[in-house]
Amino acid sequence: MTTATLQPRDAKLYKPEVPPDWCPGCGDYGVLTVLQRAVGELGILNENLMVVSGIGCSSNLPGFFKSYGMHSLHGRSLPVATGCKMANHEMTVIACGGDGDGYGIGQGHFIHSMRRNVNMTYIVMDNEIYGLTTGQTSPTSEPGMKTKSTPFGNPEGQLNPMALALAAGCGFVARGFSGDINHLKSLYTQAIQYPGFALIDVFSPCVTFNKQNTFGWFKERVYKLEDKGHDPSNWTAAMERAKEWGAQIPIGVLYKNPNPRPSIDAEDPALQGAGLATIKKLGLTSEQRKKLIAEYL
Amino acid sequence: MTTATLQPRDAKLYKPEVPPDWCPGCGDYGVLTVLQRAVGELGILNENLMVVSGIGCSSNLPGFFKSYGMHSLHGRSLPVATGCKMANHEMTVIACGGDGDGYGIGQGHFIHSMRRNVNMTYIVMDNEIYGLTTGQTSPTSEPGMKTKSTPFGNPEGQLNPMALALAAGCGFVARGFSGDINHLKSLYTQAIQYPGFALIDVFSPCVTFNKQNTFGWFKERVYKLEDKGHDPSNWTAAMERAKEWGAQIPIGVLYKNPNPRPSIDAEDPALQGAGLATIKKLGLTSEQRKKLIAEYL
Amino acid sequence: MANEIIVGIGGAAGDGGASTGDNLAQTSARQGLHVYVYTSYQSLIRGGHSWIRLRISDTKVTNIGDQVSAMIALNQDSMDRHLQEMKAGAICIYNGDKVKPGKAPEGVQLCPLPVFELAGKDALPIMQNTVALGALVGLLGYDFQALSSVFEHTFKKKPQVVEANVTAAKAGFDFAVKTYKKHGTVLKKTDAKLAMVHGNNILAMGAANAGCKVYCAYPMSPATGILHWMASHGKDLGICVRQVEDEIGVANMAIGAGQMGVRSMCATSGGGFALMTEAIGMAGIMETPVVMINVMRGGPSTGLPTKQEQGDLNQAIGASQGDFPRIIIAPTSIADCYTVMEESFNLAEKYQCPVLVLSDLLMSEGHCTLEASFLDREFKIDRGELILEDDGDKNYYRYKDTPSGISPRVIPGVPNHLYVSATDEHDEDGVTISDVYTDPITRKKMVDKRARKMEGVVKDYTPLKLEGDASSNTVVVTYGSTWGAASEAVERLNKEGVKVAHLSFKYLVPFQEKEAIALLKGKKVIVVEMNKAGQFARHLRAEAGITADANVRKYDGEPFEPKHIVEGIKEVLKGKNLVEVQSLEPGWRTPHPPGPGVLSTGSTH
Amino acid sequence: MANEIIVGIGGAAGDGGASTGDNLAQTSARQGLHVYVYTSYQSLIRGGHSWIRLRISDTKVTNIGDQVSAMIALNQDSMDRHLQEMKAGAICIYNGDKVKPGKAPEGVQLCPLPVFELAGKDALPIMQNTVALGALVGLLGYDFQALSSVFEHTFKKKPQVVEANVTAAKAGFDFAVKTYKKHGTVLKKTDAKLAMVHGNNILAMGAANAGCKVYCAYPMSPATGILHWMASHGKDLGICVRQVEDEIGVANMAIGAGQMGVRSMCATSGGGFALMTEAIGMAGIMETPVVMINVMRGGPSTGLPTKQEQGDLNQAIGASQGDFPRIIIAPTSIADCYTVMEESFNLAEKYQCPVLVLSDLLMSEGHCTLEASFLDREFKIDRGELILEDDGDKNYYRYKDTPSGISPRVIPGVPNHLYVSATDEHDEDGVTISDVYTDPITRKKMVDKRARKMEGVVKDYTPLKLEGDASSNTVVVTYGSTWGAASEAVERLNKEGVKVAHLSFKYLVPFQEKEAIALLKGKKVIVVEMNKAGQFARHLRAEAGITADANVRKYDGEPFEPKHIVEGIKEVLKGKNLVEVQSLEPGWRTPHPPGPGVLSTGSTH
Ligand SMILES: Cc1ncc(C[n+]2csc(CCOP(=O)(O)OP(=O)(O)O)c2C)c(N)n1
Ligand SMILES: Cc1ncc(C[n+]2csc(CCOP(=O)(O)OP(=O)(O)O)c2C)c(N)n1
Ligand code: SF4
Ligand code: SF4
Ligand SMILES: [Mg+2]
Ligand SMILES: [Mg+2]
Repeated sequence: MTTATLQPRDAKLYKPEVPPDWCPGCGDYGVLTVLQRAVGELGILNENLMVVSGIGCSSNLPGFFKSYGMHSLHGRSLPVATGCKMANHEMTVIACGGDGDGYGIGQGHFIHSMRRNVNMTYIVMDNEIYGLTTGQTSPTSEPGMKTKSTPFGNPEGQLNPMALALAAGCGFVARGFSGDINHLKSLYTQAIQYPGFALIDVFSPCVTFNKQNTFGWFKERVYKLEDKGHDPSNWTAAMERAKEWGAQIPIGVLYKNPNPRPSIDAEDPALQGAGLATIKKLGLTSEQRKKLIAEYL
Repeated sequence: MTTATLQPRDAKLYKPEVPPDWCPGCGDYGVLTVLQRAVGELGILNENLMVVSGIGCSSNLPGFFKSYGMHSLHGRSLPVATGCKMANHEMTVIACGGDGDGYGIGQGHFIHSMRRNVNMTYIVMDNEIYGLTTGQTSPTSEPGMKTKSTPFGNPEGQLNPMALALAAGCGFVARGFSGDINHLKSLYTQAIQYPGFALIDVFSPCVTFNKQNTFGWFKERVYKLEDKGHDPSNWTAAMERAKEWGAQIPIGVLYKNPNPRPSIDAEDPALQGAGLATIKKLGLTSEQRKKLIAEYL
Repeated sequence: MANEIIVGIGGAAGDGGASTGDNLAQTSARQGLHVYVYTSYQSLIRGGHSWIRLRISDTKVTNIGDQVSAMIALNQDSMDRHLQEMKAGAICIYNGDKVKPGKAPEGVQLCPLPVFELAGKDALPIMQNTVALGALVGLLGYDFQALSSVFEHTFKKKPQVVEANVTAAKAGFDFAVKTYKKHGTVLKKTDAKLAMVHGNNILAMGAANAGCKVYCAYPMSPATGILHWMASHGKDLGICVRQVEDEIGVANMAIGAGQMGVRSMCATSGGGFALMTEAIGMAGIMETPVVMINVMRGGPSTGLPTKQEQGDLNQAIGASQGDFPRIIIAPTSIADCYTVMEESFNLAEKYQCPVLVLSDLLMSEGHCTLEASFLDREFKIDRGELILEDDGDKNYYRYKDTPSGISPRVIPGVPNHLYVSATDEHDEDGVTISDVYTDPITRKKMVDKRARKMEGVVKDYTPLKLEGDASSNTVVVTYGSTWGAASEAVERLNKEGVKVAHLSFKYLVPFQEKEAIALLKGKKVIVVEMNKAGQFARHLRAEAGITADANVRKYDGEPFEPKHIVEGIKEVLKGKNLVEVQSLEPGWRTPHPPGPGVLSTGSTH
Repeated sequence: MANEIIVGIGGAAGDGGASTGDNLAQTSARQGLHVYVYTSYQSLIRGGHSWIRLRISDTKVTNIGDQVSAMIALNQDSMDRHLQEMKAGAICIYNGDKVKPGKAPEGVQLCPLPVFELAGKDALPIMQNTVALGALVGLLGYDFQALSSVFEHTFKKKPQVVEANVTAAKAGFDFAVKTYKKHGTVLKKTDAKLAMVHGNNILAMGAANAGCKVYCAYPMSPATGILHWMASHGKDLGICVRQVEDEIGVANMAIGAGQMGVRSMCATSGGGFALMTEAIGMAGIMETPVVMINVMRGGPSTGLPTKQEQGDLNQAIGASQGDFPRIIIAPTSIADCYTVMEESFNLAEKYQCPVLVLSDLLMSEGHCTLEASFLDREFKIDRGELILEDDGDKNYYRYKDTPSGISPRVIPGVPNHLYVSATDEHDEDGVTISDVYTDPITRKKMVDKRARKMEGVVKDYTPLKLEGDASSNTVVVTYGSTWGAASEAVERLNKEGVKVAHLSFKYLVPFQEKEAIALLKGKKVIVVEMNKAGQFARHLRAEAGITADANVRKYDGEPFEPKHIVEGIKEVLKGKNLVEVQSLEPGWRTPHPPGPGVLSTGSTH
């Protein structure tokens, strides 16, 4: 384990030679570029970063990001990332994926991860659609939206990830927009530095399958919480903002717990020293064995 | 399908000959007894009731309830019950189970079922512990609580099912206490009559494994929302109440949407006539086939 | 002898290759020609390369065939990849204004089209496809009318579009016929109109025709087409269709519906199926009829989501813990997908158990012609021992221990027959015995009862039958979709004088053990299948004690072509006992940036 | 000849039978006696019936044995159920003030105890157990000191409790010795002190001794004991222990940890394992070492959560879609659970794949004596080709195509060796190939590379060895925990002059095919296993082409006793080819209210 520099580094250092293969204009390009800038700004070395995704267009991100990475299973980025953090809590762990991945099939892990409060950042590229499977309704699709799986309109209610995150006790709840790069970067750096589970839902339009929630659609609607004097330490105010959807949709930090409860990895007795993965002498000592055996005698 | 009487019926009609085998004093006895009274009061015929549970002490309930029932898989009562309702929307479907079942392993279905809004009632016997597996921490266990899986204290945050239900768009959110039978009955009847997904979280103490959240503990803390002039049509007020935990814990209807959105089964084009399960002539008509084939020519 | 031409259409996603292929298929089908289509596509939403292969024949075709003899290159990349695959007699059509031909192999006719000139300078870029298609049908000797009628049908409501297309196509048609030699193969057309269908649509329509009333799914390639069909047709057909939050929800919902007495179904691919396995055990012990389709794709794990494999047999056999009755069926062709739906729902209800259907990408996303009369058939509906109304029986036991093991099933809602079905072991009345101290006697009785149900199943199957040279001592054995390429390979070998028979399995569990032994014992058995480990060969050995003498396997993502199997069998006959064949066409190898630290990741899963 | 006594202790849950059993076991183990304990319990938290069987012997015991020859009935129910199971020479101890004896079978000594008188009127009800235990050890000819030292040890911090127990026990001891005839069997005690362990604790401690650093689980019987052990010891041992929200989370977390380079493990039972299967495929294609335990119980589905079965072999073999390397091991005894942990972690890291361990309820919740020296052993740690620090290699490819198929693994955190592992098929550098048009060549190479890894595994196994009369032409074949009862059955048969050998399998995948063929070909093979379908017999046929000549199976929830196997084999030798044996003791049949509409449902799952 090498120690992180605190010197800002060039975003290019996080670009592998193979370029992303998302559709031209896909919102995920912005999400990726800003992430490269943000970790550079924080000076985190490539080898100290573990980026974990599920499956989806958005979940292809680790392949376009120069660090250690896992492109895991659909819906499972959070438990995989939690395993990574427990195994080596000295690394910076970033989980990412799509709205289907995180809020659909991954919903159970989503709620429990926030409750568990592992120190990691979770970026959801929320395009209100299933992109990779060519356009079916997602949990964040708007009611009535026509998709390949709902040709007569989506009959289900729309999931509100911000409200759920607040209700689940998440200490850092933010929303960004891939169309506003600089604003998004500051959300990333705050999230990574927050000592606990941090969620950033990013509006990242699918230009191919979601003809409803387009860049233009979001541009017309999003406003910055900072501009409205929102107090991110106020949970109730955050919940009120979380409910806004329609003509006005807030982006920015909805909630940041001013007194973060310690993250679970920070408190785990086994994670007080070096990362478990770096321990070289494995197995019980003779004393440990003798003590354990004594319990059975 | 026989039609439901509207005549109140005796609760005894819902008691099978085999008595429940929960531990003496278990909170689940109260939950069961009241349910028998409530369906009797509503005059629902046994054969028109489908009671679906998962796995857990609490999930044994259908075996002690005289109606059609499914004692399904751990965490899966909601999708199973949804399938039942779609197959025969004329029946009254009640899902039930424990806190581990519904809020732990079943968390994903929990959130999505509320979003989906199937017309059914969901009763969670919340004892803040895994009873059947002899006492491990559950999502609703209090932080610091010592259990067999957390002998040094539960390190995780406590899940707040009421807040989550509100955030997930549930139209009927209530909490009861197995130690207050009459109050609980009225929650049941309201929930069953509510035209959409209705959640009742019931404090149902595990007298064997949870030595912390006992009957006495709850008795000291619970207060009735009705007594405090709570307005169940006010979502924001409901959310404030939902956050209360400690010296004062509310029971009663936290939230009842005054303008319920139509349940998904009520709107599904396929569910406008008799229950699908009662249709006797199966298969496509010749005209239907010809029309479909024409698409391929 | 059949006359046939295999056409390859190459282009990038978004180039319109797919609709060009559809139009060609339709044009052919409207002249009574048989078509089989398989598309190798890059799982990118835009860009990338895709190669649509249409095998067109004047007799029935069962597979994708192997030698492309006409191609349309919609872009330079396609030209560069595929020209070298052509053999003498082939024609290669392309936009001469944009695409540079490579050096054509001996005897391959290069047919550049002056698209600018033919379509006019203002034409949309997509018109190059229409010009090329016109040229192709001209060189194939089609009536132009056949093509123009497709445009008329497709764009019924847009006469201008029809006109633009017809004009461009006609220009290509006339130019080509005037300028180039026609393709040497002449296809015999008829007046019959054939239906052009995808396997997924046939599975969906088959389910509808079998009375399926509840369909649940979570999108997953290559099964998503079933959901799309159901979603767009459910409203008209009275089928309740739900997209659920995950495959666990899907399976449990389908079972809940099945338990209530409707015919219910769900479909997914391998990874989603893994998530369904726990619920399959529930259907097993509750004795709930349900049909679950697993459309196999390249594994393991996310693997190759847009590629072909038959690698999920072990998973289907091992789905869920413990022993319980299940039926596993793998349709052998797109047409068989229809029949299998009829059979699956009947078996599921008759034997009150989950029926697992193993389709695969080749069939499900494959596209072929079928006779309309084959589809327009009323299915036999056998619901088994089902009680829909109160029959006055006051002693109803849901899990009655009967001689057949089948206990008459009452659908919830019927008075006086209340029961609770549990996933715990239970007695005849459904009362769980997991709570009693121990009851080895009831336990054994109930396990035996359930197991006994499976004894009758094989009698309901279509008996096994040797194809090819049935008298031969060498038998090629396949399962599921490999039937198509293998049956043709065997036919070719037979024609060459190589004596081989072919035995194709469709019913996997319970297995036609006795028949298999009768047909295979003492013969030289060559198992041909599309996976690395030889899952079917293992199954054959496990179920019938027959050890394959040799195996021909493919697991490179591309489906078997008859030639692979012919070669494989020849190698076997020369003495090899394991031949791992592979697709080696030059176009089928895409170099991509290598080197340390150079990462890229995948997409359509 | 071994001297042994099987003691049964019957009572309701909450009657304190379990601690009485523990005390007896401990008392015996402290005198160098060997003990094997199995408890049949009703899965109720309170009430119900439980029957603890302790087999006590002066030589090693491998199984629960079959004839109870001493019992303590803690309540009337126990007396009513079990008295008739006793044979001549047995003793039956009970509280004469409360329990009425039935008619004792010929030669069974009834030993009522005047508990009121002996323990005093004010004694806690639980003291009846202590009195009875005192009486029992008296009649077994134990030194009283051995028992009192156990009380002293157990209640170290509560001298009053020690005194109360010692007094009560002594009263029982003296009364019994004075009043009744001692048990006819005399056990030879020694000075050795044996450790009394549960299989689950041994699996957990084994993992710790093998260097496991991350353990995740979701509670599920009969695997929960591993979680409890880990939770209480992790803090001291530096193991990170997480109870996760479900088994999907568990498996994915364990794999995430394994990928980072720690030795990680998880455990569950069949239904939870079903939920883990998708992730197992991920570990397969990512080549992540991870150890996953499935403690089998009575299936299918929720089934019989507190009963024994070996029914999850198919599930382990079929876990997840497609082909990928996996190793499956079934320990054959509680002691072997320890060794298997050493082997599993080494194999997982050496071959970079998931190792699936099939334990079962009999071993995991079973309880037996082991030598302390056996446990106090440093494990060999072989981490395989693992790179923990930057080695200057600038051309590192995570999935390098090596001759062995094993690609050196770098743990994340090491500079200059960055890689992304994907569940999509990928090339040597980890770059996914699912996004390219098609790449059959790379695809085949990578599948072959992964498959090749498995070629070496068998060499790392302990070779197979015939037990019993190795020269015999009849071989009894078992897998996993059935070894215990079968080895004794074979020994008994050999003593009776029946020539049979025994071959026990522990390594299931990859299979010791060649060795199995060498040892079994041409012999009469009798497979003995604990399930209905004959999953292991099927596996043997599938992997080695050996068809069992006969099968002895049990699937009634209660474990094999040697007598069942002896009987079964005798039936086979008389000509049967399938013998389904069953536990028929009168106490093992609990009638419960039958009749229509009479429902009841189960509970400990
Ligand atoms: C278990 C499982 N089910 C289904 C799929 C198919 N699948 C792949 S990506 C995806 C959804 C993608 O949507 P989202 O997560 O929103 O990502 P996006 O493509 O929109 O970025 C699905 C359903 C899968 N890979 N695994
Ligand atoms: C897939 C699966 N995992 C684990 C279990 C074991 N299990 C049975 S019940 C239960 C938890 C019970 O807790 P809860 O749902 O709160 O019900 P309670 O017993 O407290 O009423 C668990 C973990 C199971 N049956 N299935
Ligand atoms: S399909 Fe949508 S989400 Fe996927 S890459 Fe294209 S634009 Fe982006
Ligand atoms: S263990 Fe707890 S929850 Fe279960 S029956 Fe007993 S008291 Fe009730
Ligand atoms: Mg999306
Ligand atoms: Mg509970």
